[in-house]
Amino acid sequence: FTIEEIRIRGLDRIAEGTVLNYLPLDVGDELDGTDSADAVEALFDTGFFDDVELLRDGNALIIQVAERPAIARIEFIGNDAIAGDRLREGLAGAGLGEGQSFDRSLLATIERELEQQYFALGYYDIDVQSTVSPLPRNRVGLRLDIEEGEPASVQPIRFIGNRAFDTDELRDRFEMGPAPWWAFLSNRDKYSRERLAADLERLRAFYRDRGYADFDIESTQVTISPDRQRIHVTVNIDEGVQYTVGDIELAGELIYDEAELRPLLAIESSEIFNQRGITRTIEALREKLGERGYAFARINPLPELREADQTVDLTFFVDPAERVYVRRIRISGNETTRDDVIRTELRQYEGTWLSTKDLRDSESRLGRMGFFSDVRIDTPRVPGTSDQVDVEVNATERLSGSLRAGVGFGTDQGVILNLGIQQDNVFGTGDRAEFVANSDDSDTTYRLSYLERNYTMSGIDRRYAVSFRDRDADEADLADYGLQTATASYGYRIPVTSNDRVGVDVEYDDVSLEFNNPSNIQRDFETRNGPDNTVIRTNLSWTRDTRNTAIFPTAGARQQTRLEVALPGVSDLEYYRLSYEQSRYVALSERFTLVLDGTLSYGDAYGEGETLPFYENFYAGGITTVRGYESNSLGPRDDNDDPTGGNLRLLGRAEVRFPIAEDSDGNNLRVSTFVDAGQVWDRDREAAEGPGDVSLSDLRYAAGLGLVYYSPIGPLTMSVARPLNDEQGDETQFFQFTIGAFF
Amino acid sequence: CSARGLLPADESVDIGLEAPQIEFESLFSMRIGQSQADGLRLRPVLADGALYAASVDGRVVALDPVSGETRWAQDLDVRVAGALGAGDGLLALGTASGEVIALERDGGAVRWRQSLSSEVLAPPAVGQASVVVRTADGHVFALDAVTGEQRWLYSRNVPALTLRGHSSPVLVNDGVVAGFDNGRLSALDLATGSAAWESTVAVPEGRTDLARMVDIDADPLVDRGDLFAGAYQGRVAGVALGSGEVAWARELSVTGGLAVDDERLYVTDAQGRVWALDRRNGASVWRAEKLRGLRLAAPSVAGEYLLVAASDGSINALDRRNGELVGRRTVGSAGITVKPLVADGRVYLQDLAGRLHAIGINDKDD
Amino acid sequence: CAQTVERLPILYKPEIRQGTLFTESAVDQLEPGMTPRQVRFLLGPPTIEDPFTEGRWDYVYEVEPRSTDLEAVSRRLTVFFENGQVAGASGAFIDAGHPLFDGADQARAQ
Amino acid sequence: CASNNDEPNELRNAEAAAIYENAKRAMDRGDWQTATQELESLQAQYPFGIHATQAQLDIIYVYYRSGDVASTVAAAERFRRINPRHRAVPYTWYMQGLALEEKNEDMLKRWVGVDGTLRDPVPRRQAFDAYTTVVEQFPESDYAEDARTRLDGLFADGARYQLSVAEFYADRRAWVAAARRAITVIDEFPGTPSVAPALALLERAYREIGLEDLAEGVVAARARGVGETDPAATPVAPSLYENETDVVPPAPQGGGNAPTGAGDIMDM
Repeated sequence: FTIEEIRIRGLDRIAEGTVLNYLPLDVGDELDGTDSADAVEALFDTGFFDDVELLRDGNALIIQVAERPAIARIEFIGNDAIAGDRLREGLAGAGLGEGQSFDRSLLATIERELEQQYFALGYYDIDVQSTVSPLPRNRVGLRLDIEEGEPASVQPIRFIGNRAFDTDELRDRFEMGPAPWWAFLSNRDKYSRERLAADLERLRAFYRDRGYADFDIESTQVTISPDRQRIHVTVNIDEGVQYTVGDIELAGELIYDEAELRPLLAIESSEIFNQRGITRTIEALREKLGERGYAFARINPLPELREADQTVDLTFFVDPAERVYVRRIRISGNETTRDDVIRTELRQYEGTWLSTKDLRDSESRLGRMGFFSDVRIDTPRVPGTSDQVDVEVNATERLSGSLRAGVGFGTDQGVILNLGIQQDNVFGTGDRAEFVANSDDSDTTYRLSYLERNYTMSGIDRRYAVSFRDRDADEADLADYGLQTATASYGYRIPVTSNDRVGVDVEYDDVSLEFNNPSNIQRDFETRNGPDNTVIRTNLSWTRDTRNTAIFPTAGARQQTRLEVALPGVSDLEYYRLSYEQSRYVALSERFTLVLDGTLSYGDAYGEGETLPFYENFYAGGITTVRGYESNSLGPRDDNDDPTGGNLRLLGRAEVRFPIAEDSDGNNLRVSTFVDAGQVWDRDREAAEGPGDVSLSDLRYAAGLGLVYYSPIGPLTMSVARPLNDEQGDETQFFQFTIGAFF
Repeated sequence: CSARGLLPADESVDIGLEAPQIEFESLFSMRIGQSQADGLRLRPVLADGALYAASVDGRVVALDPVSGETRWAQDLDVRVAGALGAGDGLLALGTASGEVIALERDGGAVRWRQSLSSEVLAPPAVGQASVVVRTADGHVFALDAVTGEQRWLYSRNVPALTLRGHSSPVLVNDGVVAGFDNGRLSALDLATGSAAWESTVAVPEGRTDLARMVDIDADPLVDRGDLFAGAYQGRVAGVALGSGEVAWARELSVTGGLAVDDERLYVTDAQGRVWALDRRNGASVWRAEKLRGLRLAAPSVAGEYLLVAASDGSINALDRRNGELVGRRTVGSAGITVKPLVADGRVYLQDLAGRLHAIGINDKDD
Repeated sequence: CAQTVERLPILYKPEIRQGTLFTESAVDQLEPGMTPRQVRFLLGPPTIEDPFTEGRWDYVYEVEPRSTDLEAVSRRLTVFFENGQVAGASGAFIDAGHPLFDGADQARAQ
Repeated sequence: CASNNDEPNELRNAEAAAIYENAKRAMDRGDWQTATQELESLQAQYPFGIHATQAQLDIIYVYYRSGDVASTVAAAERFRRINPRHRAVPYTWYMQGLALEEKNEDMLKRWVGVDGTLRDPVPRRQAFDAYTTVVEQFPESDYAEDARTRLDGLFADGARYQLSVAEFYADRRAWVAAARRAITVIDEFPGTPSVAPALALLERAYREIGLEDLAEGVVAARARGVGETDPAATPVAPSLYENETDVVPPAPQGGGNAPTGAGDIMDM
């Protein structure tokens, strides 16, 4: 019959409109057997109803439904290992949550979901009881009583058949195993199949790297004690014999001639067979081929084992596949940064063959710009072609600019009031603009600086800065004098190789001093040069930067040699300052990075000046140089026992840095254990007290824990350090930190 | 339902005992060696008039069964995991590093040693000129008793997660029956190792690896043509030794073990209950709940009593007819996990602390 | 004074590499009647497909060493198709001996 | 379970209506924060009531006005999933397009005249797809007209982006890359104002590469009128910079269900 009207009965919470939406029938349709079956099925699919019936009243279609109750609330009792809302998230993940329609079959899925979450933490002994209580308005409340029991912990791993290496050495290869007492947070002793698989892989690599070419894990047994408290893992291995490398061949289409590829081999004949050498060789060969556009080259090593004399002959078969060309370079994710600012840093052009080396250089160059939190370059194939790819550069921008006004506190600088507008990426042009007003106990500085990136097409940057500084030295525990300096500088940064840059700047410096109770050093400076001096300095710097990113780099190094010379004739004072700085980053593992910093600075007068002006002295001590010692407190002191700094400074720092939080916040926070060293000497002035001649034994050392956090309101640095060889008279400082200030 | 874990071994349960009918009297008790971890199976054996026992740190002793006086002692530099099997004039033990060692019964000299593929966590079966050893990776090795040469190897795959420990093979005439971790039994020809039959005691059910564990860790029992076996979280079954056909089976989770007399099969289950079933059809005769919550070792029949050792270091006697607890004594501080060895009125127990106890049973009323 | 700095020798300018690297040996195997797919497999993807001319692929390979010590290269090759097959070619490595060498095409290519 | 359904239907509707009222008032006040909370709580407590559908519709508008692009898109998709044949579906596509189009724009950038088209092209391409759905699947909806003009605007923006990349390569004398990008503008963005400069750039690139005959071809093409854009054809794309966003119509009130639905949703 044709439907003239549709009426729905039994609706309680669900709106009629919603039901009509899902109903495949409309007023005026012809209704026959199959349609009604589809209608019923469609309504059941919505999951809202326990029962659906189609009735006929004349030409009206009556739809009789029995609504399923909705879950009003879910309560967890007895869950201490996993918080309630984490459990709720898990359930929501499986499509169960408040507001969902409820039916008996859901109970089993709810219990299974909870068990999964607990098994993941090693609680194999869990028991879940669920009770359903009806609530008004056709809703139900769900109560889940959880008895967690004890988590099962993994016992020391057992190895059978290990003759070449003893069990402890093999256990070190495993991440899973009994947790040492101090690692109370770690879940090392929780069993997980993936982790065991990864451990077994590491074991294979361990043996394969030590010549056991046909090492084999025969079987692994995972057993649990009846009281489910202990998990035992037994690994049965057959070590086989230790192989040395026989002769090595290069076969297939080499693209280069063999002589050029031989040096890339990371494994030689008669060396102990090792997988790492083979993998590194493959990497090196792939990169070499990538430089000629063979981005999809395949290198497979074909080992032939000769049991008789325990040697392995290796043939590296090279299949370059086709040379691959770049159709288009697509840049995305750059909400503020202009497209060309990113494209300039890319060494790869469109329309030519893809060089993997260029892509890698481009990735670290973008990383070093400092205003991207993550740069990813992928090369998807152009659909329908085997020789063309697009290069997709996805750069996620970091909060590169910050309008910062606030109060900071630094143990070195006391209360810091600062107002700073700093934008690393001014309107996406890549330029860096900075206006800072910063005052603390001892210093008030105003600085305005601008760096124009890619001022010329070939990548020369231009920079200029104006700053005014008023220092009351006494407040900074230095000698008792006041210093006002006004400086202006203008210059260029010129790329001289792909990683090296030369900086050339001219700086005008106007210094005026007033002495309240000058020490002998200041007195004789004033007698010779008077309180006010102007200097025109040229600053030359050579910087080589191969870091893979600016924020917490894990590879590469940054070195800078810097020479500041006051130009004779036009400057009242004639002196120069020379410094060499280097920081090197070595990735110990994905999480741990070793940072080695070193600085050597020397300054002296030339011409008829005798010494480096005292206010240009180098200082050491404090959070930016040698932690654990009071700011600027190291080195010689003047007659009223204030540190004077010196004209020779040596600093060193070794740090192991690692993130503690895995979550997103993890990548702008690092904790580190460090050893700092440093000292300042005054070569030519007869200091009242302090190390006259330079000897490394004067170096002061300190060790401790540090923290660096790029918080939204600015960089926060903190450190606790214990001086190791402080001597009488050194002012040490255990806890130092700065927040919201520039360092 | 996920079987609840048992109480940890050290927690003792106070068991109300009305009028004890029998007295346990300690005859002698001595330390063999260091205490051992749970999950290993070190039990004493009696062979032609001498009592032999081994400890986890590799010390093997031969004692006078009555006085406990040491006849000889031998120190092997191994971690013993499954001991002792005795037969054909030799003793056999298995180590944690996958080795089997055979010693001469008189004097204890090492006859031969053989490395196998994995840990040996239960005593080898010795007899009919063979030493049959089960290893933790699901293999069964048959070695020649005289030379230790490997005659054959039979293996079954091991599920992803199994219960710690495994059962010992049981020698029958020119054959051996072995229980595996996948809940199945295999009967193997002693000469060739080929499987005469394979039968299923329990089938893994449930969603998680944990719920699907059905290890046959309790030693199967052969008695007059009948074979009995029990699986964890599975069933207890009566099987025809000849054909492997399952005569009867009952839902029961077995971690302790089995004992049998002419009418009844006694089982200690995972919850610490002791069952008596009619050996012909598995019908339950009685069930003792008194020791519930303790982890019970395999029971032994001694006269009219059924002796059950428990994880609280106690030996308990139940009346075989009705399961009444008639005697109880705490033997040592450490738990006992192996079947009591009963011989002419004396009971020998080895506890986890590496001590051997000999107990006499005297009936109150005779 | 940036312009003066621009010309300083020490200023590093990376090389510019453009177009499809086609080799003499590949061009030698070019013969009439080949399909576009075969040409592409032989020489690589065409550098320029002019929107206003049909049946013509232009290959360009250009290397400008600038501050690097690579040797400069500048190669042109034009391939003509008629109803889906190679009909002629002109430019690099197409000398008299080449089957596709045809005076007229040379003229058209100039 | 025995649902003791004593509360009459109307009482519950009244509660839902009350919450919906303060949501409406908050929207009128432009207080998007409270409006969002009210609408979200309405959907949670009365997930299937009459107001729920209306709330799901209004929340798209509220998210858009509060500038939360991701939530606007999510809310639009959720509405279409729950009410696949609802009368307001074209509206949800239109709002999705609007939110994506203005993804990287904000007052500061606009005030300084930062040209959004030289930035991340991906959101604008998604907006283009959303508007295309409105124009192709709901041609007679009252948003199709405005969507069509915005399509042209985005099309022209896309062309300008490609042209800027071509000019980038030309500035660096990478003539092959410049030529290829110019060809992209000509092939894929016909009729846009960027075609003319692209032709000039292509001609220069051909000459620099030494393909004189192709350069002549370009000159001939220009003579044939390729690249001329008759002002009538391309409507002045209502570039986003001038007009205020309140030109955007709020969610259709009482956006009842599919045209054939029985009666309007609100007076159920």
